[in-house]
Amino acid sequence: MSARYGMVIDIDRCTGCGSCMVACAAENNVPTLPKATARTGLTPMLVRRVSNGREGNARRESFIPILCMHCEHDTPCVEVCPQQAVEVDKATGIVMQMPQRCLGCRYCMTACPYHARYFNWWDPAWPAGMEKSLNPGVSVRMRGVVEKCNLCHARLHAAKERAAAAGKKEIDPTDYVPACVEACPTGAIHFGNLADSNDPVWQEARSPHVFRLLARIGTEPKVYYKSKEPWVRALAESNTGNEAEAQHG
Amino acid sequence: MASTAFTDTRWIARGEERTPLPRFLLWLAPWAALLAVGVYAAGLCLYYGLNQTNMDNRFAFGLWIFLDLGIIALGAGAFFTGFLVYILKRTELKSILNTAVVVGFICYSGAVAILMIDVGQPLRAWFTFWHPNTHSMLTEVTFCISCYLLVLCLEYIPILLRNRQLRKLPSFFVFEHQLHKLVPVLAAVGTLLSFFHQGSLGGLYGVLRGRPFAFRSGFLIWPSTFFLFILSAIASGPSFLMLITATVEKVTARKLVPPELFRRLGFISGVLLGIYVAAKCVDTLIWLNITSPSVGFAPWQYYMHQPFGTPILFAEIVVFGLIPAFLLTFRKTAAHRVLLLTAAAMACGGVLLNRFVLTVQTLALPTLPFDDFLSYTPSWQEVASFAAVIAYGVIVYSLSYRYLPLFALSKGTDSHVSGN
Amino acid sequence: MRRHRNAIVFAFGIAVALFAGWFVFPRVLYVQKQQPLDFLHKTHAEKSGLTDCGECHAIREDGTFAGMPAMEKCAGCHSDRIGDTRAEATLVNEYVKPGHETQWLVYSRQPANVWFSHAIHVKRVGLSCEECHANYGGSDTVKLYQVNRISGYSRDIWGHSMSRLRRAPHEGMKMSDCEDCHAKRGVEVGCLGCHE
Amino acid sequence: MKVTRRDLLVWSAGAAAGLLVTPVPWKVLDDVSIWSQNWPWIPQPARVPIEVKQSFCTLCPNGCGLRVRMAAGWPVGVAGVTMNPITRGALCPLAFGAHQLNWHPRRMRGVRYRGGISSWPEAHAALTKASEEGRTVVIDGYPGRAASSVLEQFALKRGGSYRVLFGAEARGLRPYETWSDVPASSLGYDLENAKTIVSFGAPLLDGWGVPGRFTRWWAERAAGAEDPQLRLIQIESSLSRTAARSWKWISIVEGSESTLAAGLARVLIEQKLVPARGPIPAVTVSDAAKRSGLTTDQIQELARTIAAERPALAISSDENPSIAALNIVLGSVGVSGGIVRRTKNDRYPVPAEARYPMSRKDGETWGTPTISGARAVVVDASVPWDFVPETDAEVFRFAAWDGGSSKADWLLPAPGFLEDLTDVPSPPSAAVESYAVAPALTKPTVDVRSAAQLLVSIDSSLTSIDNIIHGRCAEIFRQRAGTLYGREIAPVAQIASAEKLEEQLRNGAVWITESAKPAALRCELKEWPSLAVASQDPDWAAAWPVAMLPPLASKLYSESSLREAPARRNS
Repeated sequence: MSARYGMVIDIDRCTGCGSCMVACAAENNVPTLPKATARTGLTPMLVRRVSNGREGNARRESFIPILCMHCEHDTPCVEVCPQQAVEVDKATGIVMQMPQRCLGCRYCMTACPYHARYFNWWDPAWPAGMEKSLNPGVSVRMRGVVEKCNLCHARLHAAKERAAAAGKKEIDPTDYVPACVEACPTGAIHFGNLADSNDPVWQEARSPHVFRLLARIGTEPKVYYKSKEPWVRALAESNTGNEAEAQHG
Repeated sequence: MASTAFTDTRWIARGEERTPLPRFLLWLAPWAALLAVGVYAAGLCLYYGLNQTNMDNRFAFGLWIFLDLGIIALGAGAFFTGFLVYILKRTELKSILNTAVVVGFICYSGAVAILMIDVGQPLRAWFTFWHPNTHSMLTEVTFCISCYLLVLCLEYIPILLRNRQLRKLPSFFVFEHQLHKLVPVLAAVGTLLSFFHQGSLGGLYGVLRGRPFAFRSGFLIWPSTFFLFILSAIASGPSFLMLITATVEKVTARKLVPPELFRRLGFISGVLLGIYVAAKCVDTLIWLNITSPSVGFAPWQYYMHQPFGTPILFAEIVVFGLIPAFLLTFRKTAAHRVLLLTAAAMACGGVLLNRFVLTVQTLALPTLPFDDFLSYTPSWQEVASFAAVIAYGVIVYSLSYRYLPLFALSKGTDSHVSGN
Repeated sequence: MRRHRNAIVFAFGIAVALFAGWFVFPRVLYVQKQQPLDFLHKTHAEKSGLTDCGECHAIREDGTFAGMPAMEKCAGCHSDRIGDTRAEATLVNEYVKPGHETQWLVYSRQPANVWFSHAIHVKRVGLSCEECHANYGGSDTVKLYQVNRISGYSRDIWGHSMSRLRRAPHEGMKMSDCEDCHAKRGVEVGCLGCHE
Repeated sequence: MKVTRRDLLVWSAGAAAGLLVTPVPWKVLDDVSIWSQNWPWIPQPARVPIEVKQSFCTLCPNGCGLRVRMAAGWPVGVAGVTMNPITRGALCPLAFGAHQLNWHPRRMRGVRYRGGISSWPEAHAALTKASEEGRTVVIDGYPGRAASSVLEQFALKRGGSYRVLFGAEARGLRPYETWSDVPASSLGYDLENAKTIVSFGAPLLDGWGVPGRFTRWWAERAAGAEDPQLRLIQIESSLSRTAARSWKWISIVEGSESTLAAGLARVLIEQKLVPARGPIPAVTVSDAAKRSGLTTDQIQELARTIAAERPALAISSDENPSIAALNIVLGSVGVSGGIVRRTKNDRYPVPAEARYPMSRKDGETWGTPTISGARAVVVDASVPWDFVPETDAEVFRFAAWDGGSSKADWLLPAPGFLEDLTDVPSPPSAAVESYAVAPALTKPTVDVRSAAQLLVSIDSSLTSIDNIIHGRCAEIFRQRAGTLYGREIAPVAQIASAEKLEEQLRNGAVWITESAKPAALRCELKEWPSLAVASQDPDWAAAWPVAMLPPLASKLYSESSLREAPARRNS
């Protein structure tokens, strides 16, 4: 019963096209207005560009999609929230953010080392009529609260409901796929149950070239990354950023 | 009739001389204007949301949190003086007690007001009391600060009721008298609450596992910053009271407290600051050599981004720590009023610097290997709200000084303070 | 009298507050609204034999709940006037014939951020409709619909009792009511188990 | 009895104390919090069931298969169709937000004439009058559709001309058309069978061709591998996203692509790395080195790398004869893994009345073509907004979105995303022929007409789009070739009737022919072509004919430094 949903993201396959970002925003009713900046926008899924810091033909660049890592252990944001607006779901391992409970203190944002949490600085708004294009499964968040990736929870709801209607207790795994996973044109994002040794993602998370960001902090993120390029792994494990000139993404 | 309209002598304590009302109003006017601008700015933030500030997703805490941490540290003088007077029976500090309560009240109410603007959904802030997450340092802070603010109100009311006119109401007089008996209890409760929230404010950052710059190992559930914050707050509190009193003495050109009181406060401040500096050094060494490297962060990388180089650490520990500690503690330097006050100012500055480093530098430093070092400049709305708290403090203090017997004890006209 | 004047005035203050709080306040807080049609569940159950709630309030194939039936369903029988009540005339003339949908006021309407699956509760767990909705299907009156001026919720979410102390078992659909039932049954769902 | 101030105070104290044991403070506190969770000015999605429908994206000529989630008749989400053999479920980033385009603030909401407000009847009358008075030129940006056929019929009937504006992928094929007499619209890139792909600045991983086709292929065969099965060599002045993810990135001086291609050809021939084919370029290796900023060693090394694993296919970012000639030297034209002919017909395989491509007149550039001697110019909505012909004629510009200032006399609101029925011919870069029908899934949010619809209403003797689609479906059935990818995969030969085929096609199925016969393309090149090239559009979204990016896309691009939203298309 108890699943541990997680991802393995193949960085080598990511071309930085941003399909996952747009699909995520559309799925989760991220408002199109007002225009924000790289520091105030709502990007539960954010592809960042990194480089090996060299110049000329020796330069290599990669793209690293950053989303909530769904930390399993000592989850930084869960511990700090004063009013239980964040929790690690027992049944799925998803780190859940509840905008309706949130008071917008932003303590969780300072706690998250991945910068995967976003604050609604503005009232959400759409050009006239565009509210008809909102995804019915996801409620719109109000201004003044924190939001982040909930692993497309509306899709999990729909899958549960379909399973219940069909008289099944468990959801069909193929029925629950987050929007970013579905959107990736190169199939770089693999999603699955990390607690199920039959799941391909379980296997993949244990394959070579797999790493996690800031693994040494000890929060056991459930989003894994994979790259065959040594400089990408070196950069991710350096924690210092000095070996590679970092590009803000 | 016309002459009484411009005077308020019947509200001023008997035997006290105060500047004429028009002059007093003139003094208040700029502060009131500043307060009005700040209230307008705060209104903008409440009405339009926090997009009025320059905070952002990475710099989720800004000027306001620094302000909160700073003034709550400086406001620690209130509980600590109460603790010294009522629990440790250091009665020689009584004359500063009323000022301590007023300053504490100002600092805490100002901090709570700013917090209410700082949260995105103030209407739902009470959820913390209804659905508290007991593991969160912020819950601890919220509970303790709210309760302590209540305590401060209760401590402030007796002072308020000693106003010449209000005393005339017999029931108020009785009320005040009864309340006064409570004061030692309040002081004890306040001390307990304050120890906790001063500590929790430190813990607020110390528990941030994801921010190795702030993260500290500690004792049981409390990171070391928990204890360092208590120490630094009680070390700077008396210094801040001293500074306030000295400023009031300067502005009013009066001697309000006996000079040996300053030396007493300075000595307390100095000794505690010394202990704090020692503890801070040990903590820094443990953090740089054990805590931080164990999660893969080399200490030097915290100080490679200007202007947050090692000089800031040096300034925090030596310039604004060790030096004022010496100046405040040693009889020779402490006897010199200018040196004493300078040292007190440095001690307060040191605590503010510490709070600044913990709030701002923590957020500015990168955590992911491909992060940037960020900077942030507060918007005018943030600055104005900040300034409004200072203006509010000046106004409340000025009014209290004018109409309430803040330093009455020194003149021997008050008999209630010790509760008999 | 003079000696107790303060106490009397104080008590008077309390009395006024109590009256205002318990009797005036609910009347100010809630606005009564009229349902578009006088629909009687009992009549339909008796006359047309529609006894299964799911006949009109269906769960769709994908598990979503259809809620109020479409006018199409009503038109199945009411294509022309069956009785001679005013409501019947309204139904046929204003809804069935022009093909307009009825804007029912839903007593148990939850806000947009709540995700409640009838399929899970009814189909998988096997709860009866009455468990939460009481026997409204057997009612022969149109229940009064009251809306909270501040929150915009139906009064049935809080329950009719202002104190929430002496309310019927089915009364109230606040989050705490869901939680109580879940706790009673040992069901553990996270926040997003019921929120979207 | 006199009520004193003190009484009031005591009464208030009593009332305050009493109020605490009434619901008032607590209920108000609760309700106010609930109010803050349901602010009435924040829109919430409708409570309606979701229906999933299939269609195709017609915002650019790649025609990707879409799975559209619909609620209350409006699209609420877009995803790819995994069954579609061309895209294999992939879409470009813009598609995922395209369902919001119809409410874009810059949606054309009404007919405008020279800056003023006008109406459809007036536009109808004006075009009728103009087309009767003189020649009418019709410009199409998405040839091969049923609508294109209508546009061409109209132009030819009125003694005018029908012209086509091609995208970068098709323009890259134009040199082969000149050398082989096979129209560029019948040619394609056989990416799947190439072992080495040398891209001269073509954004292969960034919006070139059908988005899903190459990126998926590359991800499976090349991504991250030290020695990939598909070697992607990117020759580009800057580290583009394609360059960043390529197997090898060769940084050269901007604009030296054609010289470098000639230099590479020279090395290949002189060092006998390939069998001698085609002419020898005049450019020497040292010329190429000087021009491109590489060393002669680097060029020779590059030539050897290219020749090592063949078929090796060179792809230009725009029309570039020198790069096309390099393909001839490499033997990559008319072979599997090279430039192939996707159909043996030089016309559309099913009845296509349109004859294309239109030829570009000498000296005419794509940016500012001149059209002289015409009375009216009709510009279809598929033509990029910034394509403005220089003409004295009355210009009728159809567009769904207003891209800014325009010299057109008439601005006519065209159907937006999924608002009208259209068919989807083979994508311009495809190696195999395909056909699909994109049903309209949603009603227009404003009063719109497509150019073809207006022309049919002017001249009722024109075949309607619906009828052309019907005819094309019948023709596919008649030929009994290819496979239909619908709910299941079925060879056309196994489909019972033309009606069944048409029904499936109209519900989102796609028809694909068998793979092309490469031998059917033979190019003859006497001498090395000119090194001059048309200026390139550096804008990554140049292939995007729509004036507007989907709001979420433009917003997210500005909120991340992932890629700059093109300034002129920024909403």
